[in-house]
Amino acid sequence: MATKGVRQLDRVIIRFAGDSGDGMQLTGDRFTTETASFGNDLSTLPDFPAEIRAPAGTLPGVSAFQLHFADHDIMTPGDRPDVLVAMNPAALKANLDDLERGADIIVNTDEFTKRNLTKVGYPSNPLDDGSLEAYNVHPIALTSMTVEALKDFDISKKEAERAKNMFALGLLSWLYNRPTEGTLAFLRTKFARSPQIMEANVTAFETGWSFGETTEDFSVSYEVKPAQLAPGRYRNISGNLALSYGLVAAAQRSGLPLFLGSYPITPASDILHELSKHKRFGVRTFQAEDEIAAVGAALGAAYGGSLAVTSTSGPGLALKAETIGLGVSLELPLIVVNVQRAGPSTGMPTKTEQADLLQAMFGRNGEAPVPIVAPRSPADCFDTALEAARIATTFRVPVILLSDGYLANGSEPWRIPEVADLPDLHVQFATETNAEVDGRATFLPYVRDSATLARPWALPGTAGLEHRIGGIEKADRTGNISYDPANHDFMVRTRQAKVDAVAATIGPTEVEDPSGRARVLVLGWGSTYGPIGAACRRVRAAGKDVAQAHLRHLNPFPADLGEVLRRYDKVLVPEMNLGYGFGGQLSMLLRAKYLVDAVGYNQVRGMPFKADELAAVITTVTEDLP
Amino acid sequence: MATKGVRQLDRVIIRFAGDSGDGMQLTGDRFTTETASFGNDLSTLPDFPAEIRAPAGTLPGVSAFQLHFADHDIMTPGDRPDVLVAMNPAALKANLDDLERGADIIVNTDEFTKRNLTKVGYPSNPLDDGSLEAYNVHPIALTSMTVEALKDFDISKKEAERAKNMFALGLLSWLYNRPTEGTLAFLRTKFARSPQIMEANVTAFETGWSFGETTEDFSVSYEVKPAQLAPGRYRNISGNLALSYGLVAAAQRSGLPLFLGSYPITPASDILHELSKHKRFGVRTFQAEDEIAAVGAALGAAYGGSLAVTSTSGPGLALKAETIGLGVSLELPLIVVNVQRAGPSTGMPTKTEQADLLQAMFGRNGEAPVPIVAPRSPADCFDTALEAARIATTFRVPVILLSDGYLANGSEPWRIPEVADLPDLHVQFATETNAEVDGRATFLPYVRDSATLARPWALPGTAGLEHRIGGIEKADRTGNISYDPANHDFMVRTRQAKVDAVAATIGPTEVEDPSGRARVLVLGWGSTYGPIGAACRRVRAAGKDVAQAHLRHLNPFPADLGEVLRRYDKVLVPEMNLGYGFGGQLSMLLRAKYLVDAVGYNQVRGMPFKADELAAVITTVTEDLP
Amino acid sequence: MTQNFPSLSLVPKAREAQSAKDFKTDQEVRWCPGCGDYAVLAAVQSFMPELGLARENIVFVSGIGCSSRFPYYMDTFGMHSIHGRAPAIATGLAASRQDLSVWVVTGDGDALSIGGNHLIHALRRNVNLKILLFNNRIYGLTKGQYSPTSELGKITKSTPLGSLDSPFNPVSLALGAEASFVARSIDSDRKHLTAVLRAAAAHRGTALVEIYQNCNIFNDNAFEPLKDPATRDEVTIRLEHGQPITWGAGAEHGVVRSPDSSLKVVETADVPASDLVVHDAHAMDPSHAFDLSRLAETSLARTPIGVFRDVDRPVYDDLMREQIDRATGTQGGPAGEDELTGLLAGSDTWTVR
Amino acid sequence: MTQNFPSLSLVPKAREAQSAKDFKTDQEVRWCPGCGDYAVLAAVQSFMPELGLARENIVFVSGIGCSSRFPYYMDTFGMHSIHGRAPAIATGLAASRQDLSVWVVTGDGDALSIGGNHLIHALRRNVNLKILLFNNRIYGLTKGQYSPTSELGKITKSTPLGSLDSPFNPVSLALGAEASFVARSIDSDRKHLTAVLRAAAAHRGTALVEIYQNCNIFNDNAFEPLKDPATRDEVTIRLEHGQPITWGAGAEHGVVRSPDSSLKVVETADVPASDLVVHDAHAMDPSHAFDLSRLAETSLARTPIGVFRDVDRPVYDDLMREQIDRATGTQGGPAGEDELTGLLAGSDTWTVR
Ligand SMILES: Cc1ncc(C[n+]2csc(CCOP(=O)(O)OP(=O)(O)O)c2C)c(N)n1
Ligand SMILES: Cc1ncc(C[n+]2csc(CCOP(=O)(O)OP(=O)(O)O)c2C)c(N)n1
Ligand code: SF4
Ligand code: SF4
Ligand SMILES: [Mg+2]
Ligand SMILES: [Mg+2]
Repeated sequence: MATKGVRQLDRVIIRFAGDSGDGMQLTGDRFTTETASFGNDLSTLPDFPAEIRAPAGTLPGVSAFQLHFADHDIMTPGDRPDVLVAMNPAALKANLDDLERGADIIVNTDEFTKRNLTKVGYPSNPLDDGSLEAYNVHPIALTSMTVEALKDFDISKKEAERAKNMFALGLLSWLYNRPTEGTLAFLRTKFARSPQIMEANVTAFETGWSFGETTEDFSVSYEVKPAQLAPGRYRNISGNLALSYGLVAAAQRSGLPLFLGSYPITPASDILHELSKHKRFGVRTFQAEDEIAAVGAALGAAYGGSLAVTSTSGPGLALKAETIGLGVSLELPLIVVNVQRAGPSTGMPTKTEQADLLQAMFGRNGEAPVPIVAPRSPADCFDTALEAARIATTFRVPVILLSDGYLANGSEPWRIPEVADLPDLHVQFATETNAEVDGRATFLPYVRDSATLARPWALPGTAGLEHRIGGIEKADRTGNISYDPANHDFMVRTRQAKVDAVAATIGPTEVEDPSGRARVLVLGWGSTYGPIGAACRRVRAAGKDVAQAHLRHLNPFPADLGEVLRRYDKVLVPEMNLGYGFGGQLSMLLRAKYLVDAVGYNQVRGMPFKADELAAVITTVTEDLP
Repeated sequence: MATKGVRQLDRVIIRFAGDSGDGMQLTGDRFTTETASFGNDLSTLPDFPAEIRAPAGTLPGVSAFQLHFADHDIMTPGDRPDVLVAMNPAALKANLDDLERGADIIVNTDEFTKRNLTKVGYPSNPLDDGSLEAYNVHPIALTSMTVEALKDFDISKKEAERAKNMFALGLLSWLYNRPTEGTLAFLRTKFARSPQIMEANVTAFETGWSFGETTEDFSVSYEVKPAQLAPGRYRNISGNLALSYGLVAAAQRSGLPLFLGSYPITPASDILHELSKHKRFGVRTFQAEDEIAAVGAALGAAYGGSLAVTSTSGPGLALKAETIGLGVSLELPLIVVNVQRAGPSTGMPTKTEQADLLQAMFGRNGEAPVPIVAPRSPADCFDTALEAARIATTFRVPVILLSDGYLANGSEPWRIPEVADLPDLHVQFATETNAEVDGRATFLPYVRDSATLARPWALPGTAGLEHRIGGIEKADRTGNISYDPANHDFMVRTRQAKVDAVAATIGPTEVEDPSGRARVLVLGWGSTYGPIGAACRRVRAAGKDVAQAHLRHLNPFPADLGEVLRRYDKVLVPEMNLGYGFGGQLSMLLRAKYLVDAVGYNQVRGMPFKADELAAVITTVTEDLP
Repeated sequence: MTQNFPSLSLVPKAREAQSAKDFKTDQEVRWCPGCGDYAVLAAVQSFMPELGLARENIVFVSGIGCSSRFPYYMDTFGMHSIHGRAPAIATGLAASRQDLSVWVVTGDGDALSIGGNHLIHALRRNVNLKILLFNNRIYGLTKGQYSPTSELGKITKSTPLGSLDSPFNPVSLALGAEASFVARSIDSDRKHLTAVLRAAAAHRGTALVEIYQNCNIFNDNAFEPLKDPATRDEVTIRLEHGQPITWGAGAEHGVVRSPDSSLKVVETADVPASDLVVHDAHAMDPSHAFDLSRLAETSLARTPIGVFRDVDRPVYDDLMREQIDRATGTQGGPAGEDELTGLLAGSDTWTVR
Repeated sequence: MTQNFPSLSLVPKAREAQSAKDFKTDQEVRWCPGCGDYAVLAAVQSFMPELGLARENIVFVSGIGCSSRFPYYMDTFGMHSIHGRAPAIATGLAASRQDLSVWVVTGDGDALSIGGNHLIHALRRNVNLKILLFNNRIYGLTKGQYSPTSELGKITKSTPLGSLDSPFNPVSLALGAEASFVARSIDSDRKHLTAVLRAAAAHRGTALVEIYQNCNIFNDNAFEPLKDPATRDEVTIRLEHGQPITWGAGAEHGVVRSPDSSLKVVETADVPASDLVVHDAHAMDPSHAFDLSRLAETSLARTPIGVFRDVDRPVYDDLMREQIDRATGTQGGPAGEDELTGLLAGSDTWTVR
């Protein structure tokens, strides 16, 4: 068959949407992998309901996967899809509002039955009633064409129908000239145990590809050239995977065995799943009876000398509060990974939010300060995990790492680091007595390192270092129980001072201000990095000046942060939280600490910010300056 | 016997100190009751170790009770005792530093044995070595005199010795001309089951009294006239008792049955103990298996229409976080009493602190705002409980009440209110459908009152109002599960707006500024009211101007607070917490909210501030003004 | 249709006859097609009218999990709470409201993992709750991790090399926790399930009903031996009070007591009928029920279903009410304003004029 | 003096002979004079040398309560953690450190109230832990509220009219939770307690030892019938594996099995010796041990002590280690830097030049 013409594009945003049972996440994943291996820059946004399979054909049952890919460096999964693949009327209805006029819509006409239309409240068929006029609609009988293509296979009709996502993937792969070997190899492995199903899927995929070449509906196909990223070897990676790898790497770089205590919870469970595979690396994973036991076991392992981690989401962090407080009092290293989701309470488990910052800061009884770090992008989860491990082991303190649902499931290209280039995290365990008491060499568990204020990490099994620690207030140096007023005051101050001392080990705030003339600083943390960055680019492209800085360290802040903030006439802090009436959770901390009139831009919609929207906000702030 | 001369005093501070087993708390309690019934104003401070009976004669085993009483209105248990009763060397050593030179020290010489002195590290006997020269020491063989007095009783030596605290009480009662009938009646009831012991105690008490009259060591006795408090009927009351009574009263004034779900924890347990006595008032108390079950059961009872309460201390509040978040999402009334103690972790369970404010504000996943109130004095716990009940039932929201260890166990005179004068707290349950859906009258659980934003409280058992609620995000009005982005944003904002709406129902900030010329405002919350007030009096007495305001409502703040703060050149916020490096927990909220440079004065010593110390700080701040 | 349940005598009766339809809400049921939860929902909805209770006096409280969505589908009062805490919440409700029929819906993870403590304490207290434990031996909602009832060596997302911990036997655990009523049934056996629900409703105190439930997405066919017509008679032991314990198509298997007290499986033909153990659900000593619970094999090679234990013992909320009634009854009704005045004043007062 | 404990073969041995004194710390013991905790502490300190373990490889982990102060008095490694969580913390420690002997000290409130879930899950998993549960049937540290082992109707600070909930029988609960080792002893019987500690130490997996402990301040003489020379022989049933279960000064009481499987108390003189139930601590089926647990009366009119059950079943930490050894062993030691590089890269990479 003659290949059609190829048109060049610099970027495309595609959204796959269908029923929970339609395999949209898989389709999106595969398309992403193809795109990654082609060398585009990319960013993804899976978006699915909390139900495993919500009722077929309903709005709550729609599962979607969005992918933004480009020939240049991009920062977000995109605001508005250029192409929507809608597997049924519900998928069309749920996503239409996000499309710009002129967007392409590929619909599976087979599902546009009277019954399905009624289910989602379409009074008439939008494919016929002219309501989609503004769009470029490609009506395709995806299901029946798939079934037709598979009619010679010895599989049930249901099984044949299920392959329609591969037909769609084949079509899209053709449309954007994606490499296909990876997907074919993937299908062969995935369905290795049922060769009929495997062949059916391969055939569906290939039929979809051929359909693209043949049909008149698509007159050209598109190409998006590989992106000129920094040289190196790349892979596509999601946040939860990057975080898991970061922990494995931290274990190896520290020489400590990795121990994960966890209780499944969306969207953190994949960290447990991933780490449970890595027994080759000596990783121990413990699925506990609840979150309290999970963090308890991790603390026990930390006491025993493991690089101890517990992973959870908001409700689980609440449950772990008391034990994290014990960790603060015991001064043991512990990494607490909190993959934030929309709250309060059960909230919207599969949707993202950044509303646990203040919980992480203050959600424990008494004054129990812990360092807090947050990754800015899926791949950055790797580095942030290493940083959390560094702080925890150096300062002997629980560290909270705040990821979120978007980072967890979203993905982007990652330049694979050289292991030897990763930070050296080796720790020094106590091996000797460190004091003399009544003329006898003795080990005192609360004698501190003068720089870090860390106390010794003395492992059970070290002869001569037998000692007892506990959650009751303890005397300085000896660690014995003490109710002495002055000692308590001193210990509370010391634990705070130790956390504050982390600031001396982190770099200054990095501000991006290409023109050097910006009067407005946009400051963020966590997963808003992409949208804020993209928005700033747009604002600058429109000829305005704006500076951007993004915090990895939320507690303590970089030492120079106050000074940086004061350099600007206005500080804008976009956050996916409301901040309890204080204008945002980070805003609140900044205002309290630096008395800077930081202004929040706040949304809790369970979805990342749209770059466009942020650009508009930034523009307004810039223009409103006196 | 001829009565000695009587000298008038305007105020006295006495501290009883002894071994945990010496009955110092009882002795203090009795002396307080005598003093109360005499009509003095008073304020008490019990201070005891976490161990039930720490080893005899050791410093950690010292248990103390301080009482300040006066012929005028006083605000604190006093900084430095005028009289120390020291039952053993440990009690002397542990308390000596708190005495002003010239203070009276009554010591039990029988306990100043070589062995006991060594136990606490006295190289020589302080009673002999001149080290107490600066004080007025009264060495009395309390134990042997008691044993001697009881030699004819058919009780063991140990039992006789145990009565020495009554000997001491008798002596002190003589010294300050306290009425004794109450104590005698008390002893008769307490030991009703063992008449020998009862008589022994009565005899010891009377012998102590007579000893005072006889001994040459005391040449005069003292009198502190009754205080001219506001007219009314008074009783002495501790914070936990007042709080319990406040809850019983709130139940009666609201017409709701009271339900307490609790798990014992120091210093909150007495609320459970007290309420468990009041079955006559229909009070149900449920000792749960843990704090999570305790708050869960309370929430269940709230759903069923009870005035539901859970009581705990810091570590328990941490455990309740997730369930409180559910309460926020369900929008049900719930009172969470947190009697703060020194933390973090187990901390110092019997010592006071104010370090759970930020935990109360932010210690839950997602944005889960709750109103917060705090009593300022033991008696004020009564009113604050009523206020918590008012807010919870009016706004259908969990309310956190922050008491602390000092308020819980400290006591003061309380003007007994007329029940009819207490606020009317009657609530309106939903009884009818409130919407029309598809032409059918329907009950929608999340339709709101336009003023309070409260949703209807529709009790199981109300026909036609069947509905389902849950912790997943819910659609406005219907309460059905909803993952709609705009709805979530709306609901998060609405829950915050509802809490903010409480501000419209509370009075303006009350500022005490007698001269009207103050440039410094001292702002506090909770149990620091007494020391701050006393300090301000001293500062004013020294001719300086200072204003004082004290917050009962920590969330939301009174609507005029920002304006009030801005009226002053300096705002000083003394708190018994450090504020995580933000200058104090309340300070932090004020700074963030109002961008006012509130300055903290912070201590975490497990003890209330001393008025003297605060006065010095305030004076310095006043003098440092430009 | 409606029966008399003395255990529910404090709960108001329905004014009109009810049908299953009356218990259905307008909410779309959001379980996977084919999920066993549908069958249980249908069974409960059809059973409810039998109770003859005012619908508004029935409350379903659940935790979190697929099964815990249950309350949204019951047109009664309902609360979908948080993970593991439903027994605690329901305890507060039941202990403060004698006029309600309170049901708890929970899963194997919800009830036995995070909620284990609340469950055993509810059983110990014997609060008036009916607890339906949907056991699919997997975490459904979080997409397939092993649960405390998964078999040892189970390969799941979180245990790619197989799980390391032996499961609970929920019936044994409940009996160890002093449960006064414990039963087991199967999602697919509507008749049996209904009979068990009936017995649970008739029990005053906490009733735990374990329901084997198929999760066709993450643990499909977990209970197939009990469902497959080819095997089910061979492996299912239907316990009936007062009847000898036998099973098999021709009742050819039975149990006798071996000297070490455990039960020995025999062929009924080989032993005198009088040797066969007769089921006594009302035995005060839980030993018998416990022995029966141990007949179950995790592999389902043998599984007793039905009511293991059903005995009367003091009920927490009844005792609580009695204490209050006694306190308030002695002086004619609960204390009023005067008595409150007295309470506030206490015994040591003084007056300032 | 030191014995051979194959269960502890992975724990390094002491280099020198030890005595009880070696296990005492310099900390003042802060229990009330007369508290039963002193006796247990002394028994444990004198027993420890028998294990012959390097002191630094022994860890005591406790929760919160009077009893939980225990670790401060043992000159080993130790952690006084938070209320109820010691089994969870100890699980993480034991599962990550095969070379340690890990002991948990807990109270009836700590283990059975707030910590109930961790306890039953530790038992189910069979982690290598020795759990000493000091049961004084009261909350000591918080000054005397009733606990989950207090008898029904108990009058305490929080239950002035009597408690409303029937207690747990900790042995029954543990058996219902699949415990592989359960025993009971008494603070005052040093010899018996030591024997039970020895058996617990010899057990691989979780061992639960319930120790009746007198709280002379808030629940004095709670176990007096078992201690008073006038009554103790009459009410204490000393279980010994392989021996007929008899008690009384002249072994005049015994038990036979009644047809409903519960145990019937008889006079030994009245029945043939062969009818007397013989104790089998190693029976795989827990029914026998459960039956014995039910012989206990809350009133202490009859109380079995000793080892109820002691069987081998898979040990969580052993299995975990095996999985890791298998994974790392196949390719000679755990994965190194190269393999990490491979992991990070995965299978789909591309290169930008
Ligand atoms: C505090 C908390 N931890 C974890 C979760 C995540 N979570 C939701 S349901 C569930 C387990 C579900 O298993 P099960 O109770 O067996 O119910 P099923 O879905 O199988 O019916 C978990 C771990 C949560 N919602 N809350
Ligand atoms: C989270 C938490 N809740 C409650 C407490 C208070 N508390 C301390 S010990 C204890 C119970 C002690 O009883 P038990 O475990 O039987 O130990 P005992 O003192 O009797 O030895 C309680 C409720 C606490 N320390 N932490
Ligand atoms: S995941 Fe399993 S349990 Fe959950 S709804 Fe689907 S089939 Fe049912
Ligand atoms: S209160 Fe009881 S258990 Fe606690 S130390 Fe005193 S006697 Fe022992
Ligand atoms: Mg399940
Ligand atoms: Mg106890």
